[in-house]
Amino acid sequence: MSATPVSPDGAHADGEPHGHGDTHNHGSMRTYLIGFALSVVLTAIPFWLVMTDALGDPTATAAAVVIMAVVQVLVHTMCFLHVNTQSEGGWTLLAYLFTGIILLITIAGSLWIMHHLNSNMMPGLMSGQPSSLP
Amino acid sequence: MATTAPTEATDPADFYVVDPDAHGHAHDSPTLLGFWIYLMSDALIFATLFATFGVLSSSYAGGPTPREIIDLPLVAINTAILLISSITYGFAMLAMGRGKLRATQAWLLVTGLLGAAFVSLEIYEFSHMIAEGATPQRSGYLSALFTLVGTHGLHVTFGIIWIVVMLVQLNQRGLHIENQRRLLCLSMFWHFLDVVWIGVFTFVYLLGYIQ
Amino acid sequence: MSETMATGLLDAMMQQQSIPVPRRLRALAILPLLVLIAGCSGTVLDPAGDIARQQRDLIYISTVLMLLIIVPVMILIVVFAWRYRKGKGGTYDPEFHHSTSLELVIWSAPLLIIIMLGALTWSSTHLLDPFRPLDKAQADMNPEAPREAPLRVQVVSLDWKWLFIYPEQGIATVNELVLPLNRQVRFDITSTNMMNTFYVPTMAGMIYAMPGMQSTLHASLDRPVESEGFSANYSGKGFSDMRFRLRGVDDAAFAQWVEQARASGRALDLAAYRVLVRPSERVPPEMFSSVPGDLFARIVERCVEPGTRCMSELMNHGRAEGGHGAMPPATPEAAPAPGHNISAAVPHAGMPEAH
Amino acid sequence: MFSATEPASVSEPSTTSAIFGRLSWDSIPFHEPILLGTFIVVAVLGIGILAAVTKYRLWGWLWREWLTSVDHKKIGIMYLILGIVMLLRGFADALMMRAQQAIAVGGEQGYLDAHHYDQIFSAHGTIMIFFVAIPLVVGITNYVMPLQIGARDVAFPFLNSLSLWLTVAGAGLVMISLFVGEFTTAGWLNYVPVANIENSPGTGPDYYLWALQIAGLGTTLSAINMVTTVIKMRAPGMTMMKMPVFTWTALCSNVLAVAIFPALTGAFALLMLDRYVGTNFFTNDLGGNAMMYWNLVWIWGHPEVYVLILPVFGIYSEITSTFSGKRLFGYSSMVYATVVITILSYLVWLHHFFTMGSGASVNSFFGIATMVIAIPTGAKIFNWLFTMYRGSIRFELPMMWVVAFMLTFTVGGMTGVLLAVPPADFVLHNSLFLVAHFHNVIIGGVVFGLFAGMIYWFPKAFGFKLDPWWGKVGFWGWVIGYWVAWTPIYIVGLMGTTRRVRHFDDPSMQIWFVIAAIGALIILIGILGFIMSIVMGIVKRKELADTTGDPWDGRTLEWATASPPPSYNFAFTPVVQDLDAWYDMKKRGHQRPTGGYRPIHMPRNTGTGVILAGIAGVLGFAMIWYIWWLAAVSAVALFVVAIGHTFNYNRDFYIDAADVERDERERDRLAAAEA
Repeated sequence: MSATPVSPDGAHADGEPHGHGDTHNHGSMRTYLIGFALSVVLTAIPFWLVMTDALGDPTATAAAVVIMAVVQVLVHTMCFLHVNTQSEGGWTLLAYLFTGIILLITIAGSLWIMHHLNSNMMPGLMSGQPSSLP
Repeated sequence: MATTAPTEATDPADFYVVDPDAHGHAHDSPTLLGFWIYLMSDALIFATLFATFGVLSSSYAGGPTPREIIDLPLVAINTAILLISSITYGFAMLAMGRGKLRATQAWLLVTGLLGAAFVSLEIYEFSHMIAEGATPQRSGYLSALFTLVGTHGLHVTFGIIWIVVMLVQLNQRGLHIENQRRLLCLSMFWHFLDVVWIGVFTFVYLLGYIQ
Repeated sequence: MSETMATGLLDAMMQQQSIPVPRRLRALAILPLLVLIAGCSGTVLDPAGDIARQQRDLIYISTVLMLLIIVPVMILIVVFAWRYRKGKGGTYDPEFHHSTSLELVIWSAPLLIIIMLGALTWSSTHLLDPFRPLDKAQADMNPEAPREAPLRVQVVSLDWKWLFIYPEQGIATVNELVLPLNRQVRFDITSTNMMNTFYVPTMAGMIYAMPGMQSTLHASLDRPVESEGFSANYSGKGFSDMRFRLRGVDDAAFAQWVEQARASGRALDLAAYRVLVRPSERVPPEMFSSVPGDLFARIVERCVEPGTRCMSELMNHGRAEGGHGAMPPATPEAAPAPGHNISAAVPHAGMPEAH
Repeated sequence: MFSATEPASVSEPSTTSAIFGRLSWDSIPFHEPILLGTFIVVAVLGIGILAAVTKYRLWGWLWREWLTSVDHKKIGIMYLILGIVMLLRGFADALMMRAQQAIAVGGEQGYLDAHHYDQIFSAHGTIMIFFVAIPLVVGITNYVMPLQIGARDVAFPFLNSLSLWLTVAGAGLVMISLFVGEFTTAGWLNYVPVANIENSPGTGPDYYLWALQIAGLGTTLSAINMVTTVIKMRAPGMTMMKMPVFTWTALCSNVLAVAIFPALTGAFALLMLDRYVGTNFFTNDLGGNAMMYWNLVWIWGHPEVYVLILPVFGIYSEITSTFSGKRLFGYSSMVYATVVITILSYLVWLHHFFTMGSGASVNSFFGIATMVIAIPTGAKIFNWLFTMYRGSIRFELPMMWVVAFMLTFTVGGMTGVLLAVPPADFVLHNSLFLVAHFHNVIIGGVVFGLFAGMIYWFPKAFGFKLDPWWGKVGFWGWVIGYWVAWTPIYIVGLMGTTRRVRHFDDPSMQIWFVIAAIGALIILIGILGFIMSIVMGIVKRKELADTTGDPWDGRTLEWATASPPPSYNFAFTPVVQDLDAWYDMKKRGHQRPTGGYRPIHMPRNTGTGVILAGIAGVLGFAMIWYIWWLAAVSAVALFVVAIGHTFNYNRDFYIDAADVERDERERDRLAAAEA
């Protein structure tokens, strides 16, 4: 419909190969299999940890589970969603990072605010939280 | 270059693309990027639901607690199904890349069936919980749980419908460039749902269970 | 107002160290807001309590700080717009579109103001936190010194009127708040249904009154006032007239008023509360001679009606089931007020009071 | 708990309720003279318009040229028409509130009871933000941005049409609520607990939720579309740092919209579940948490201000630069400032509920974060200031708006920073001071800029300028009216008066509200002046005509093409070499090709957008009134039409080279005739 961004010398600004259109983003058998294998491991371990209580400490288990979830999200992003610096001239990666930041702000910010509201105003009700009275 | 004085003789080619072919522009569709941005926006809807779930995650209001309602083996099976459906969708994409229509369709069908199995198990899980009195109306915690997990399930359902539509369209027109683009979008959608599910099984089920 | 003058004012302010601000400065601060004429009658600008006074002074200081940059900018806008209008003599330099030094000024001038304001914000927000007792600073410096306990007032926003419970005096009022002068008051605030804010502009800032929550506000009055308080947060049909009378009186008058309430003979029992909690508008002030000691706690915990379970009880159930197991049952605290509990049949849950 | 109002009389299931849900003759306010009068006026006008369209056989033209159009220029114009029509409705609400507050003092209760007054202030805020400000901003972006980047259309033309009609469907539901049922009484963000089913069992909050979910979907889709357009459709040579400032601000604004609307959609969806299914997200009992609703809507709410004002900052930048005859001072710092604001604006939402009691640390963090936004915003003001410096300023109407904006907005910025100081906010929160502050920023910032933009680009869209005399009436009406209307509100705010109050006890207040009401009437003159400037512009279009396509000696690419631009925007795609591309081209001795035209690939019109949005509107109406069968039917229809649309592969066509050549020759002929 219209031209892509082209730098003055006529080359594509976003460094995409010519003529291939937009259907180059298939990944390869290798990336899919690696991604799948890693995901299986990263799913099995947390389930095993929780179901057998292997660590014996809820906090440690929770930390391990969350870390593995984060790693697995990254694995999926790279191996299945093929987000990298090349795809769409890096815009998908930029959008992904921006969304990640906004997502963290939304969730962490909400939890932070609501935790303070609750602990300030339900002093007798929160889990052993004393009121914020200094 | 801003300071150069106007030259006497100027050529329209200095100002416009007079011969588009010479520039060799590929027809670069914005669809994939646009769909990606849509997915990012969808991810933020899930962020809202996750935040709400986090805030309400201990609002049992005297109702059932996570340990009383979570059936971890069932969740593990469901997780496995969804994960396998990711790789089968990947195989469909690889088949498409090689231009193999039948294989693409077959892998899509497998993916769709796995998706249907996932949704069925989720419906079973929900109906079981409701039968035990753990309804979405019972407490803030349950409202948030049903909504977050249900929204994901709804997305998977849409994915299945989309797969069905794509199977029909592949039958009609084969690996048309437009169909390829749609399959790529659907691929992102399907893998995206798997990413969301990682959050769901981690925060709702596993962390809920050890809370 | 020129920049040098404004800087001079800032210096004056810095020497002053903190509030109160000199009268001259106040007038200058309000000038651009065109409030000079209204300045004396405005309740926010005419406080009768220490907290409200500090808040007002903060408004003045911040305004002056910002005017340091706003005024020159506004003057420049007018000057440039006039001087560089087409064909009227101002130098035309179409290539003037970048100047590193100028950009440095552009970014750093607001930055400096914001740093000052930010520091002011950080300290004042902690100092004027409604949850913070007024004599906290002295208490920290000299923990042994005898302190007068604050007067406790429990505030409940109902649809659409205010209930004030004086737990130590064992009385309650509707839509009338009477406070002794020069004594710290601790308000514990909740609501039955809607979200409101408890707001007395002459005394202190506002804080939300929310169902199932207990918020706290510390304040004091230091001169006799007849004033009004209201909800600042829209809460439905009767919101506009959800007002209460505030009177600041000396100790003797306060004691006398308490006696008068005690003699009024109407008890705020369950039946009276049920009537009170029904939505109503424009309710005239009322008095109650006695009030159950646990009424406020039960309103917060949403278990006034016999047979309903209190929130803390429900939560402890959840926790006990949830795996921690070791959570002790809520410890009933002695009700600070004389009088009976609202329903002896219902087990008493933990009082949501801070210590 | 006792509820505020009597529960809805849920009648026994009957044939009527099976067919009409809770809709009945009682839902239509025959007994309320004001509403009935309004209804009759609207109905007569509507029938008149429909009759005229029928008489002059315009239905086909309307359908082919407008309703089904996917041309970004026509869609932009339709957005603007929607915004201006809804401005009249929202302003009527404002006048009613001003009149009520000016009258209702002491023993006098005024002419509006709480039920109506509460609906009016809720509707005023909802309409002004969602159906005036957003459509106007989106409309200008839609029209101008693709032209500025030298594109033929937006990235997804069909989606653009769908977005427009979804917004219209949402606006339609709000308008219907005036005559069938009621609008919400819970404020412009439909706050809980007022909007909980126990407290508001009527249709008001449901109208609100459905209207905004449908319109919000449109806004989100539109934002995705615009972001993709800027990224993918720029003319060759236009690198990011050679994009016009307006395009930059439009990009940031739409990125922000993509990021925040999910929070609003989520919050509204959860409230819908509470109201329809009986979940406990925001209820008072059973573990609900109403504060979470406030948290979520303000995660959307504060950045939304920047979604609106960033593109308007872009408009000011373009206008200042054009009319000062200079390149924008500090282009790159302007861009950085915009990007910084985009991110910072997401970090400040708590300042809308400092007084809820999150404690000193949380409050100071969000307070200081809020103030920090003043730094890039201040930098922007300085940049405009130094663009004027050593310029050659032509005080045509758009530039007058810019200067008025700079003077008005700085005051609004100052009161904003004041409100960001938490202890000051403790006395000013929810007071009329706050209301005056945000009207100061939204009128003095957004609205002034939208008028400046509409006047600036009007000749581009229609080929003639607006009538300048009436334009000045509009300008002075708004500027003087603004100050007369809002200065008293600042004052009563400092006197401790809170917002959303319909009756005051203190008689000393009355004078201020009377002055404010007079100010609102002066603003009315401003609105009428603007409308008259369009009417008189049409009447005098011959003498106000512009055949050059570049009436203001512009600097960006939209001025390189004809006015109004042909459907394909540019016969040949421009090649960009410098910032202010068109100015640069003119300086280098610009020449258009005179031959060698080629067929142009264009998207085909489609009625699917209108149809989908229409069905969505019906679905909303059915859900609001509990007409379950209709809801089910329309939900299925929505699906069928949407999926059916994907089976249409025939979505584009080529404009013949001969047609392009004819259009371009005609343009040359007109320009030559002028010269």
